[in-house]
Amino acid sequence: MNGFTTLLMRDLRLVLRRPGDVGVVLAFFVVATVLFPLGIGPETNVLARIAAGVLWCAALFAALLSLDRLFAADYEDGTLDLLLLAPWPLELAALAKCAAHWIVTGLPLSLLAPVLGIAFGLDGPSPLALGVTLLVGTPTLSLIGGLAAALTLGARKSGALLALLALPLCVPTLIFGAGAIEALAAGEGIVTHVAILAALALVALATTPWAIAAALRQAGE
Amino acid sequence: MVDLHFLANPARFRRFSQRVLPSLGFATALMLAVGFYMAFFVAPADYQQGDTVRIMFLHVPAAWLSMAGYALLAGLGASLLVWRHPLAALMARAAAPVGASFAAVCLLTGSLWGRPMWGTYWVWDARLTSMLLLFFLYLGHIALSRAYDSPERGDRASAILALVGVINLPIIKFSVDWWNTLHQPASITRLDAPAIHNSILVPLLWMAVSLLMLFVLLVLLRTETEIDRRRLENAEAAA
Amino acid sequence: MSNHAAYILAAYLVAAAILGGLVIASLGARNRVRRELAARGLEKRR
Amino acid sequence: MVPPLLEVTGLACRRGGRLVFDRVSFGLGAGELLALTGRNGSGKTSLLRALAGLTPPEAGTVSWRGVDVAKDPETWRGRLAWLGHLEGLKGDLTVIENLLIAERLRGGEAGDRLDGALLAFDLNALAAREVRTLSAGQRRRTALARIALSQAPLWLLDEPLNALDAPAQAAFRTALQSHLAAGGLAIAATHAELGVEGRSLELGPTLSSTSPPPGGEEG
Repeated sequence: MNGFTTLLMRDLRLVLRRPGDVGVVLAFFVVATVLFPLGIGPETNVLARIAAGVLWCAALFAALLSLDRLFAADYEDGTLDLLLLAPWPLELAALAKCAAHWIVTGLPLSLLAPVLGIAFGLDGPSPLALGVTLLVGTPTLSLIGGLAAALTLGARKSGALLALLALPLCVPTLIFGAGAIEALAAGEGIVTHVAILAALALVALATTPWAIAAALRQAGE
Repeated sequence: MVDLHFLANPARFRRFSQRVLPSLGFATALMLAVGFYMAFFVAPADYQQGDTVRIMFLHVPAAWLSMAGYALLAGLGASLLVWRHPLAALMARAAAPVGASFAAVCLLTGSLWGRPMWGTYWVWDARLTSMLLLFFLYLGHIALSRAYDSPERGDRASAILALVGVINLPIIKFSVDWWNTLHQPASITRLDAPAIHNSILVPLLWMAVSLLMLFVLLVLLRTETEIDRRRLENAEAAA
Repeated sequence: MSNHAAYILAAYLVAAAILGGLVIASLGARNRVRRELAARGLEKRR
Repeated sequence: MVPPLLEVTGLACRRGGRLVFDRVSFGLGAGELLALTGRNGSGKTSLLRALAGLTPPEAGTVSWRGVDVAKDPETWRGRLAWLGHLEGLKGDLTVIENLLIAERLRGGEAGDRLDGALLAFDLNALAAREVRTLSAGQRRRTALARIALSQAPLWLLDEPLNALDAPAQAAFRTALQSHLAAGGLAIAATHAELGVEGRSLELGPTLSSTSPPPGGEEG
């Protein structure tokens, strides 16, 4: 078993030891989403109009909420030093950490969102399309959020700072993710949007691991 | 081409900036005074925008400078991370609030232009929205560079952020444009550099140069302060 | 300058306040740091 | 004369504008132990971190068999076993899981050596316990078992005796001696006597004002 898989499996095993942490994130996602009908009113046509945007924003916040601890736990117990000193590229370690984060947040959020979409009055292929856009888009959030988490490692007030750093960088993903559902409602396909989301994910995949590794190295100095 | 490489040394930079700052300050003030005169009394009213075109003389150069400022941050970030230039970190720390201020000027003047032209202070215009996101990127840079007990860590973290940010800026711009064309009826007057006529272009470029001088002045002044502040911190650490 | 003069003036005043304020704050910070350096005998007066 | 396996020349390290140590040079051959001593803040931990490549040094080089380790940091990291003042253990994982995962992260496979390492540090009874339920000394023993398991030629240890009781200290000495006897090297920052034959290097206060900090006056 190589270092990447070891680290990925270790992080997943750590989550399994405390499943409540993931539960809290998913519960936040549901509760935050449910607040919108209460605040805006229950008219189905209004809710269906805003559903994609609301669910995407809530997914973004839920992902960021859980990113705070992504590297902080390793930083505090000294296992980050072991990753820094592992005889394989730190970029792969960064990728493994973000992949683990996506599996325990992005993936369940993508599965949960269509159900909430139905509650918001989305019908036809829209709930499924919403799930697909989240599935393609959330890896980008995990990578960008992972970078923000690495940059704020050991900083004062890291939680709020993390959100300030990550949110502007997540805007393109948000625009095309939520835009896909509107395009669908307007009678266009979602293929273009999903393709652009995938391209954004590839750009993040090609750039963030290096930036995360650089940030972790300087945090270890 | 003047070789500016000698400025990479903080102490030499400090002597250089102390020498040029007074004359640069005087020249900037003069340029701005002439620029204001041109903007108010020389430039004619635009046939479409009326007198509000005079706001463009501030708004457009501020937009240019805030974008150039972020590119500067990225360049300084690269020179810190790759060549470990000690001055780059200090100059980035000095330049970020300047760039953010120009972005704020751009946003506020844009909003004051929008009230008479669009009938509202804020429209989710593609350019304004991109500028708002650029402003947030600046805020993140400033907050990150000051978030650590050790200033060196803040320097390097914000350098990485600036590099990632500069890669993402075109992507953000592209996606905001896309989003804007989907959501906005295209019939409104664009918040844009006006139809270029010399009577408008000359004051616009004049103001751009004046504000560029102000930008340089502020960065030099603040870099000098950062050099002194770092010396002070080092003296305390050594004591 | 007849129409919308208030908005134009406001735009210039806002810009002057932000940029002027930044200049004043920067000068103040420089002088403060210089004074502290001088108090520690680190500033060489020319 | 054969050059020493590990050679450190003119190493200097700066933290927060202050030189923590300067012009540190030594060589270390197979089977040798170097104890780093000195007051708090004299730079023992910083020296270990600079040797490991965690902190880029201000000046100087570290070479292994005559080759600068900065040229191939991954291979160099593979030669190291690291014990910081943080143990590097996951509280939610058991002792065994921690040891197995740490070894795999180093690119190795513990295999049969696991039993030996557990036995050496008397961890058999604790093997299935989650690390967060252990005492400070028990955690330190787990971390030392991780080092003993690693088969790395160079051990870098920061205060290895911390929180260890007398039997555990004895176990550490035995492990260290057999590592050295097998031709391994070890560098340990320590306040206490290690109780193993070796050389020592005392780090003292440096003249922090002799060279200019970044942002300094000299050109």
